[in-house]
Amino acid sequence: MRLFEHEAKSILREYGVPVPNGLTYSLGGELNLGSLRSPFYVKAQVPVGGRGKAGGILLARTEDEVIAHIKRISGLMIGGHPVSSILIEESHVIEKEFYLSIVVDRTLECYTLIAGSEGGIDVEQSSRMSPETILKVPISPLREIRDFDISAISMHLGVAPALLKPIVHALWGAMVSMDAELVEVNPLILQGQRLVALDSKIQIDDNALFRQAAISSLPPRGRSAEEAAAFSQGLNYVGLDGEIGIIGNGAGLTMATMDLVKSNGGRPANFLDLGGGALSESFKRGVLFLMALDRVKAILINIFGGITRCDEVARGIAAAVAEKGYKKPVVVRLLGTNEPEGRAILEAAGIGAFSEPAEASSRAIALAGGRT
Amino acid sequence: MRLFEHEAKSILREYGVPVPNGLTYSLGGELNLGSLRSPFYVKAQVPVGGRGKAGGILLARTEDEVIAHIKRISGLMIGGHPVSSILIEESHVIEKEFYLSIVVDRTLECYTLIAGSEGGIDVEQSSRMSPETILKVPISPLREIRDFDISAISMHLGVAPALLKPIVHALWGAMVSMDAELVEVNPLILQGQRLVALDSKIQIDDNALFRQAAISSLPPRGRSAEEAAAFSQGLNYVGLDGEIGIIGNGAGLTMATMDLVKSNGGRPANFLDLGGGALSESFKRGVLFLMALDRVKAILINIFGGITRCDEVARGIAAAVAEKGYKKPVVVRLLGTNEPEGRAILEAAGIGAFSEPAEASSRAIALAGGRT
Amino acid sequence: MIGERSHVMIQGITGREGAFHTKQMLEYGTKVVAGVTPGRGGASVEGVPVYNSVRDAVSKHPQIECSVLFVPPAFAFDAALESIDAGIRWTIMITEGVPIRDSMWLINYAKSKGCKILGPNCPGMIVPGKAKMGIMPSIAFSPGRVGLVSRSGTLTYEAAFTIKRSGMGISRAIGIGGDPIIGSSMLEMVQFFESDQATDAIVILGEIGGRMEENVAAAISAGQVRKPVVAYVAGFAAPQGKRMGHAGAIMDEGQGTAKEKLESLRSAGANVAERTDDLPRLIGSSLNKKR
Amino acid sequence: MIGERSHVMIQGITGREGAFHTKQMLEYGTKVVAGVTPGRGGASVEGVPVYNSVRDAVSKHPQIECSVLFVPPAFAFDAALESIDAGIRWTIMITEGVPIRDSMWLINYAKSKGCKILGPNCPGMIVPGKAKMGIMPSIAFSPGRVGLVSRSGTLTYEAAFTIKRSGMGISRAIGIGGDPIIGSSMLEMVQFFESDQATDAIVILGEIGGRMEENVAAAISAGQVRKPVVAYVAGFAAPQGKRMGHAGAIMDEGQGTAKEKLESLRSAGANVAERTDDLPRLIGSSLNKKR
Repeated sequence: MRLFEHEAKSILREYGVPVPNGLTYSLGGELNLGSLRSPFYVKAQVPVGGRGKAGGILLARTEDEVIAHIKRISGLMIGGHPVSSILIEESHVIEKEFYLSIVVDRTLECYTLIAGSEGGIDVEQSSRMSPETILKVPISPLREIRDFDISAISMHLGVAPALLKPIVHALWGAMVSMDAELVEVNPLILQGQRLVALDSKIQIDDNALFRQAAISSLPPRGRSAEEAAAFSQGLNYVGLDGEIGIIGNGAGLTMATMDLVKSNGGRPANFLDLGGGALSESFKRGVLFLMALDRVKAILINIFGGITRCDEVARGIAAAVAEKGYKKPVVVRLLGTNEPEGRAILEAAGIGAFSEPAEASSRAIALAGGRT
Repeated sequence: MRLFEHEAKSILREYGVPVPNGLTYSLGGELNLGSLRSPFYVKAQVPVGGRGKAGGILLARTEDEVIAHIKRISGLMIGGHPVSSILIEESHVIEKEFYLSIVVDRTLECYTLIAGSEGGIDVEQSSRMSPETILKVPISPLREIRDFDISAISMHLGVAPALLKPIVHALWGAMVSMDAELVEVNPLILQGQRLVALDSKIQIDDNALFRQAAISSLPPRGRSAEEAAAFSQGLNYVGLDGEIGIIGNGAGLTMATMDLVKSNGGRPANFLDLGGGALSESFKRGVLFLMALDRVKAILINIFGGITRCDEVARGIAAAVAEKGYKKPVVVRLLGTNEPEGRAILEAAGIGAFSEPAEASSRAIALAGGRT
Repeated sequence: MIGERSHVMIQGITGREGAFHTKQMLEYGTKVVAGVTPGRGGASVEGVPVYNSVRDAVSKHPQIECSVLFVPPAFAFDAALESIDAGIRWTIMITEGVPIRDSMWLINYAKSKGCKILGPNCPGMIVPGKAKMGIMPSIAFSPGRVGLVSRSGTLTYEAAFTIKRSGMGISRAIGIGGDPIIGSSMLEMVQFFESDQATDAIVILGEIGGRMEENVAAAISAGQVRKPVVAYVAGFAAPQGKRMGHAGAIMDEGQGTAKEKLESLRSAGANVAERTDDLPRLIGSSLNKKR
Repeated sequence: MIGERSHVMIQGITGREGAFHTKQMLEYGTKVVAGVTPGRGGASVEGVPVYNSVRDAVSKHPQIECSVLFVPPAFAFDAALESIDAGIRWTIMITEGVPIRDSMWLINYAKSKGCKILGPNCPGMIVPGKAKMGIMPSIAFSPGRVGLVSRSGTLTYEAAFTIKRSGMGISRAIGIGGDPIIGSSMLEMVQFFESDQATDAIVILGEIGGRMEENVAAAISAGQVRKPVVAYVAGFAAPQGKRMGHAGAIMDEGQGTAKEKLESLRSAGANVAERTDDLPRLIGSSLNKKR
């Protein structure tokens, strides 16, 4: 789960990273700049990068300018996202911009500290063009940050260890205690004898939300209202623009099912993985969710039961189909654990089940009015 | 470094282990029992076990009895140690006695939690006779105590996990943060719904004293005034009752030198290891220390220089011999790093150096008036 | 490597999934000798004795060399730690939804004890016709000489079933798990199959994300894998996933698209399948080519 | 195992002992390629370049496979951790006085990285006539076919010198260190010598305390050590040491007296020496017996 900038900054402030003074303005609310000093940055809060180029970050010298900017920014769509709120911050004089982050390193199976001597929005480019500007320090999860880690970063950035130490420890503290996959400050600027994080990203591990109460109680956020709705129903869902609703069990099989539909000339309407021993209730919710989508013309369910049991799947599908308002065709491919029981349930509900994914896929495309 | 009972208990109390109410009485001081409730235990503070059998722990019902007991106990020598102070504590009704400790496990190279269902002074015997009364739980230093560790102990002792958890965590906390080699509570008694540590031992790793300021500022303690004096001069010294003063570099060589003296019919006066790159100053101090001991008739110095350099050794010996009051013969065996320089220095100081330990040993025994 | 003779323990054996799959494993011939559920010691599931702790189970069954873990995410950390600390060589974490912090720590810790983790979020391992330490539906697998390693559970079954119907079979199928951080990598398992005398050809089933498939491709290019490799990667139709801030790009974890992965495998010399039902044909032809 | 071709790094190279022994190691033929002292990067000691960090040293000298550590106790933890994290296979901790908590943690952590620690409080390792990674006085050692493993530095020199004067020599001498917790055990090193083609006989030099000698005796009894073993244990005249509360007895660490140790080795079939100058005779006779 990706946090908004203002959420990430309030966490980092708590852990001891200096961030600009600022306030979060809720759209439609009262504006009160309080003791904030001009000039201000007015920043759209969206869960993607590229805000600056999209006009989502503007400089204001007066309260009137702030109000005008809010008006302009409020209406923007950035990377397909409406602006959820607006952060207004004091601006800072930038002497030097750095990049600093901690990330989960999939290859080394540890944390990795990344320090860039050329921070700012172009850090990706400088990391490609001038890899020597980037220092990567892998840190085993079995250990803590030590002074020699700080020294390495200090040497690389040319910033005194005493200045960096509290920042790095704060990022580490947030990373570990918040179950983050990423904690990033960029740019981290040097102003006099002080480092300030002008922007920040935090990505929380979704698997850890059960023990991150403060994070899991934040409002859901997604690419779209549709995805937010799916999230709130506990569905592992991604929306696409096709007409074949897809349900699979396991991310791999679900993706392979989408690939098959696509290669047969159909267009997947979504990704919906109900893997890992999902019970009938999830399947019912999933089928009903897809049925409610206008663009969906047929639903293809591809199940190879392992920990997921075919009878549970069938019960869920049958329950969904039995609901009032059922209109759209459902094609099921069913194989694996408790398959006979599952087939019997589907049969009783008048739903045919295929064994071959290719056949099921072709049937779904045909029912959706496709070419096959 | 072994802490006295009252020191260990004050540490454990800080970490959250319930211990009896009590006060430490300094010999010759005023006695004020304050709010302590009768009956009392009057306990000699000595750095060895076996106090009870030596009459060092007595029960008193009145202040007068306490005073009488103090008088009796003050004069005791227990295991060769004078009583350093006296702990007076409220007595407890014992429903059940347990044993609980954390120790550095040399074989597994980790910590090991030990829980005994039959605590008290006979725990060693019950561990031999009824090994099933003892549970050992190894804990890697890379991890922390987890609930399943507590459960294992709880099952073994038949004590609720909720009662044990704070105690085990306290022992663990003390063990790790105090750089202990041993934290032991025995007996740990159950009284109603409360566990209380009636006695406790803590052994601190001498190597860690540099970062355990609170411990290293405690008064030195040793087998004797002689050893305390050596300790305060930074000497790794153990006193024995022979007449040949022994200095070696490295514990192994020093012990082998003692073995050689003994097998040649002499008697070592001490163990003094000046290993690990000791500088001339240590050698000077070491030689002077041995010269000052009445029982020492000759000093045998056995050096095979690796990180210890023969010239440093020789300079130290020469400086000691040059001090006023030099009376006792010094026999040196010198070999290894910078040996020629070392020999030259000894020669200039009029001290002969041997190459063979057996020869040097025989010479020292002869000079001490021995049989060889 | 664990196999048909290995004694197996089930953690979370009294739970719904644990009990169900214990029965399945026993029926398949697996030597399930003990189960663990704290507080349920003394019970039995499908004739398998249940213990309160791994310590208890191992003291009674010292030959256990594999634990299969069906414990909910919030308790998986302690359960796996118990298994590792008891010296059990393989801990197979079936559990889905384990926090990355937990699995990452466990994977590193297990190394300090000389133990291996498979998963989490994985279907386990099966030696068709002999034993399974996991949740694979037995129907999908027939014995044979194809080694299968996969990041996806259900895709494993799909591929194995396709191979079965073609008349070929599987020497061993290993589901390494779909999480970003897993205990046994695709390359490690490919290396196992390379040295496994029961295996003639290797099938890898990849997914978008990470660099596991690229690492296998690099090993093939370096000549470390001489047996034929057939690869399928799921996710051509998948949308671009979330990116980890700038760090994702700097770490060169990139998007790891299906196309990129398949390309790197193809140019390393692997046979690549566009659909799972293409696998048997490609396995057959690559075996013929090698002969 | 590291040897004459290994590239060696010195941590704490600008210190008094570090610089002195760097010179000695170079003169002995050891490939000392880099040194580390934080804040002294750019300097050079005996022609060896000095770096600010292990990271810097390893990036310039990626072949380093052994670090010899001359860093004071308070800094030894970080120095060893740097070495391990840089992937250096062997970290030889010469430092005396390292807190047990630090060495115990490092030893377990090193395993998670597939690295080994020798020491702390040890003289290192020497392959006589070829290379030394440590502080042994070269004069004490001549090349030969006796493998020497010892808990005591100076006793190692003593024994090696006695062997040298007898006309025999040493294949390799390994000082495992005198601390209660050390990275490489006596048994591990005996097992190395057992499989080492350059070694015909094994000498172990023990000390009172712990169970290292008893563990070697058990391995000999179990038939795991077939080369002749000659043992000396120091401490017959030593006073009884401190005992670790009741825990010491419960753990069966006992006193580990010299007599007990020598007895257990003798009854396992080792030749035991009462004095170090007995060693050559016993080595000679045990080699003759084997032939």
